[in-house]
Amino acid sequence: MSKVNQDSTQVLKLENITMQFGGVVAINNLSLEVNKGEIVALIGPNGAGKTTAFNCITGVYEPTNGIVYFNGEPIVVNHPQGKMIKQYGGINGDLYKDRKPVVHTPDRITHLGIARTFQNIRLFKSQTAFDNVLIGTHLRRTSNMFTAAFHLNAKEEKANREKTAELLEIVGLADVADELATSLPYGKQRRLEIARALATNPTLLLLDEPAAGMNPQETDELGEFIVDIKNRFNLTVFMIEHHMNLVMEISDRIYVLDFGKQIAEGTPEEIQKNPVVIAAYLGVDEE
Amino acid sequence: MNQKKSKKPMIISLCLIAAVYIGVFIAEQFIPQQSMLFIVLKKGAVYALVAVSMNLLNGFTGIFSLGQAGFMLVGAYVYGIFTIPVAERMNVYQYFDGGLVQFTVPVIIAMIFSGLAAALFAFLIGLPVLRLKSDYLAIATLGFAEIIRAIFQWNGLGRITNSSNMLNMFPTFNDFNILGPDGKVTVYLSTLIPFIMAGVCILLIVLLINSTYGRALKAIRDDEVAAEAMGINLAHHKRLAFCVSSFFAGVGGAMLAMYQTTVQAKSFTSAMTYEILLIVVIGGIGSVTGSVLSSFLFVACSEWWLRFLDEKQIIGNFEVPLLRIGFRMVVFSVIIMIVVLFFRKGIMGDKELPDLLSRSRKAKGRAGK
Amino acid sequence: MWDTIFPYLLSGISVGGQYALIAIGYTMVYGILRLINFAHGDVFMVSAIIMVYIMASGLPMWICIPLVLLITVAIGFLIERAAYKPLRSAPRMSVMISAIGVSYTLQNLVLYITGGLNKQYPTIPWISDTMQIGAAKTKIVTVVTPFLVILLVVALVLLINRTKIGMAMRAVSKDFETSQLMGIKINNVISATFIIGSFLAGVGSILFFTNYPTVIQTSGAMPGLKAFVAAVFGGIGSIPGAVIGAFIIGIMENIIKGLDVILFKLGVIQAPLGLATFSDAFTFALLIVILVVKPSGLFGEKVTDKV
Amino acid sequence: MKKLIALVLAMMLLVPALAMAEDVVKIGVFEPASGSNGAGGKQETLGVQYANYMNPTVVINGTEYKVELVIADNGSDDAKAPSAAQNIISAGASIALGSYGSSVSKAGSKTFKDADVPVIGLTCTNPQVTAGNSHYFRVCFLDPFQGTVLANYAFKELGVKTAYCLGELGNDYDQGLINYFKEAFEALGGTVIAEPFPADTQDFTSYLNNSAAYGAEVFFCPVSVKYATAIIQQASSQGLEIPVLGGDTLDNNMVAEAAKGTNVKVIITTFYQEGANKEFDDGFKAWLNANPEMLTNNGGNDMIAAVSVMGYDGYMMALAALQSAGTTDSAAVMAALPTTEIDGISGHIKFDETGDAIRTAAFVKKINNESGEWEFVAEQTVE
Repeated sequence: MSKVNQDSTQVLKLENITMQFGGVVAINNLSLEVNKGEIVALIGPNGAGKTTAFNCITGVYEPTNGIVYFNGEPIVVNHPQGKMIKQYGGINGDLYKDRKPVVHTPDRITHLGIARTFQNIRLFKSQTAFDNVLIGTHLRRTSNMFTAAFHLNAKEEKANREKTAELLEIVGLADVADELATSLPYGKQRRLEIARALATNPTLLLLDEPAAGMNPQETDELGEFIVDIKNRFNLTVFMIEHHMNLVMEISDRIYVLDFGKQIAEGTPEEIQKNPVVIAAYLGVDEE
Repeated sequence: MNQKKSKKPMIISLCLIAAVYIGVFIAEQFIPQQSMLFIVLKKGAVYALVAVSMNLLNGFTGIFSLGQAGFMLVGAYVYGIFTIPVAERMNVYQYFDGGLVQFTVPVIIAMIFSGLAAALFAFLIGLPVLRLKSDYLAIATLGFAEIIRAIFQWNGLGRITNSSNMLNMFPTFNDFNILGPDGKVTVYLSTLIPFIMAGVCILLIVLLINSTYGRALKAIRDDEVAAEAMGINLAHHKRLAFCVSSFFAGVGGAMLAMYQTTVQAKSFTSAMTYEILLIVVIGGIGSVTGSVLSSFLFVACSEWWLRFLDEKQIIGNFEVPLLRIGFRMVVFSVIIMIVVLFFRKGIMGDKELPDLLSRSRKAKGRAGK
Repeated sequence: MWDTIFPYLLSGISVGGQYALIAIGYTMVYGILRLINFAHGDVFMVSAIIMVYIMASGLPMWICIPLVLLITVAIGFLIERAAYKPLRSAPRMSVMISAIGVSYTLQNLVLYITGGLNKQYPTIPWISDTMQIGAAKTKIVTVVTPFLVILLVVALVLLINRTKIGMAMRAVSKDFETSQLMGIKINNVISATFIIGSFLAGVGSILFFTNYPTVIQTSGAMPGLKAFVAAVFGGIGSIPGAVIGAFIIGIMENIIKGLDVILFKLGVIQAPLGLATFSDAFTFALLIVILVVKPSGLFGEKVTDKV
Repeated sequence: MKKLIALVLAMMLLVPALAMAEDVVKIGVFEPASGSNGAGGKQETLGVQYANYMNPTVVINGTEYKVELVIADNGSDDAKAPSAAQNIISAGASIALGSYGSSVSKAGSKTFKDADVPVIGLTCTNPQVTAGNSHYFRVCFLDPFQGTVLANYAFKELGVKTAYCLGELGNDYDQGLINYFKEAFEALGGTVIAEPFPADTQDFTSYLNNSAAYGAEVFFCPVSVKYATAIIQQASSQGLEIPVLGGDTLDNNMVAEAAKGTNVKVIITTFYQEGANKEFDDGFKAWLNANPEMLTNNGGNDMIAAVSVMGYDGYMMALAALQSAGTTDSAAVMAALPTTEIDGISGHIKFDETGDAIRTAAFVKKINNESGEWEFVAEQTVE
């Protein structure tokens, strides 16, 4: 972090984020914060807009309205424009009118220190586990095309390879480093995605359903693993998850989303007791 | 960890390549120059470079570009414009009072100019085009190649490009032969030099592919969204691949000019791009070795080994049916369709020469180092 | 002034109508398979070659024309079955390469059959006759083309909106996988698309080569590319878009060819600039402009990728 | 993979046998059989084949040699020219003939030069083909000559003042001839408007409109057969009233066929007029009619194209050069060529110092719109 703001503990802040696809409102006026060192979970039934929120944070989508701050700096600012002005049904449409829209591309945002994993695993399929992680180190390079091609960056390359080996060791994939990424079992692919995200040196890690498709034992291990890497790399973690046991066990705070709207916020205990959440969510879900 | 294991195949591959070069040199000294072998080797070397440069885009970056002929055209023209001897310019630019350019530069410099000019065109074209998705990009690059062709043929630029007329009289491969005092050739280099030129360029491409940039390009090919999430700037890297590929296509164009001994914009059509694309496909999309091998195979088949299909053949008293002009190309296209449909991986898939020689597939992970 | 421009407009409308018939094939195939069928222009050319040979056999005209259309349709159908169907699950690039391969094969096959010589397209009575419109003289086919195109397009739109197969086509182009799950026989729909596309290319081929009666193996390449550009221009997947795009491109192209004259007559330039050099390139410049400014074309729908 | 490498290596070692039977001499035929000039190239090849049929052997230095033709298709494409030329060279030809189309001739030129194989150009009329080349000779007249003849004919005989010229982009023949026509025509006091059209154009209607809009009185299009037929047909349907003027490429039965039954006046210059040598005409026609394949290559009928005559004369010239060289060695043949002379079907042929045949006359012909045949108009000379 180069700049320290007055509220240095607030790593991520969403302000009045609305995402509208044509007539469909995927996220409706969502505001939330994630503080330094926390593990925060975003939960909600399928189709509640959780992944869309991630996509707005990481610059994949331009939100229709609202601001995303990272370490106090606005990284995404937008307000309804063009034909969205007519279609927009949000309540804070005029709130950011006078602000210039800024939407960083996903790679810029990763540069700033936000790394993510994907709900439907997106590994580089033709490459080995090792290379998948190694690619994550590319953005912090100091070499240019020529120095890289002529191997004048040998020192950096060596350091990156060592770092990659270390990361694979940490996620427990050192033995399969030379396997093709897509030939790994599901659980290992998820860990590999995390290792790859870590290779970009993030300060904030966004995990999109890291436990999807895992059995209870694997899920337990994953929980420990997330806490472990959080401490080891001094991270802040923001995750989407359906496994309630995992969420309740490791989260410091939880946000609940339903039909694009935030319906509750609080510690795991508060959420468990919250009647709105129980009605809208826990009652429906089989978990 | 297993870095030592991967060294050996590398060394064997390098030895094999060195052996090929020595073989070419020896062959050139002893086999009569009239042999079709040399035409095949020269043209094959040119096509190998162009195919590898196309593979860098289509195979390694996943950008389906069909602009190759356009960039080759730029390269070929720039080479011609800068190397036609001043004394010959009056003759070549006969309708344009000898043209505007009235100096020459050494061949190597002209080739670098060729590459740079092609890269510059690529940069300008890339600005609008690279944002497009796969097939739109293909058709847009194809269109650009046609536009470039029209620009170079335009009368208004005649004093530079000689309009649509031919450029010739510039140094060709045969001018690399070393002549004795009596004007007779003492050392033949007309095949070795193109091999070296193409070899150096392909080596540069291979080095780039094996660097951190190459990995980034492959990441883009595999999954753009994930690559971008890993902090890889798509626009920057795509542009880079596009310009580098075009640079070498431009150099390849200059070499094609040397091979052909003449340059004329009308021969750089989309058919040429398709031909190169098919070479890449036959060799294996994503394999440099494959592109090189299939270039030589393709050229040898089309120019030499299958030529007999175009002529009447009489074995004993039996006249082989079907053989006449055009049959060669029919056979050829059928072979290509079979490869495209049933052997989609081509000759090499995405493997390289060292991978073939190393026993364990695992060595691949770090073969680059 | 009008007298100067009119002949170019006339040529443009005629050639535009012929491009339109090819463009529909492109746009329909793209709408369903997301494939640029590079071989479509060559089907158009092959249709003309078949006409040349069938007419030479001495059959009467009223048998020849339906027969040629039938064979053209069969070729379109076979190409899809042989070269695209096996690659249904392959990456898009493979299918496109296969399309280029088919195009290459068709051209070489025709080269072999004709011996590389250009063939004279047979004269079809009535539409080949010359007529006078205002100051310009032209073949009747020039005038007939736009009307025939509109008639065929109306019929096609009715087919797509009113029939069961039309509904299936619309469903498949919206969502390939889901419509498969809904029990639509995807292969039949795709075949139907190729059949319609080839049929229209066959009709286009008759009109085009009646006007420009020289057929050679490369005859289909340029009209094919231009028709594709027209399809993109109008918004790929949209049939009225393709037709309007084709007319615009046909007219613009001919105006460019005559631009020197028009400027000359207006006194803007003293000597020709050789702008006709750019008559083909202009089409592509237009394509790139439209792709950059409005990638979905005039009437296309915007698609967002799901992450 | 190993098998493949083995195969490649085996093929590479298969260098074509260069040693040939004692008593065979080979003559290369470097002609297009496909592409835009395929039709003309085939007719030119026919002339050579007929000459070979009539004169299958040659006596060189007391030994009788069988003459074998090595026919290589250059596809009317500059990019294919070097390998086609190399094909002829590697077959061991002592001399080569060709090509139809000046561009390809130039494109193949260097390959022949580097191998010391002389070439006799048959109908490539662009001056650059032979200029500065000691190995390239030519039996036909040149474009500056032909262009002047055409300009004079148009200005003086047809009495026109404005000419519209249309040539294919990137075709040296078209552009060269138009250029010389323009020089001569403007020197006479006429006005010339020249436009190019891109390769593979099929729609010429707009160019025809252009010619009318410019007020041209003659439409000069020295283009390949493929384009010429299209232009004439479209000219007919658009009711073009001015005459179409062309060079030697239009001297083709397909062009005549296209103009048959129309009102388009077509006037051209060429090398030979059917009927000038009855013995040759009858022999050639009989030979064509006896070979269905040859007849097809000639465009389906037995009309004699001037390029076939040039092919015949070129072949005879090659034989004469072989005889005077007294050996089949290509370098010796090249040395003998400048002093070789023959009395060909198209007249006496003798080379000047650049290697061009000295010609002072061209035939002007026009198409009879009713019969679809060429008619002799005049023999035009320029001093």
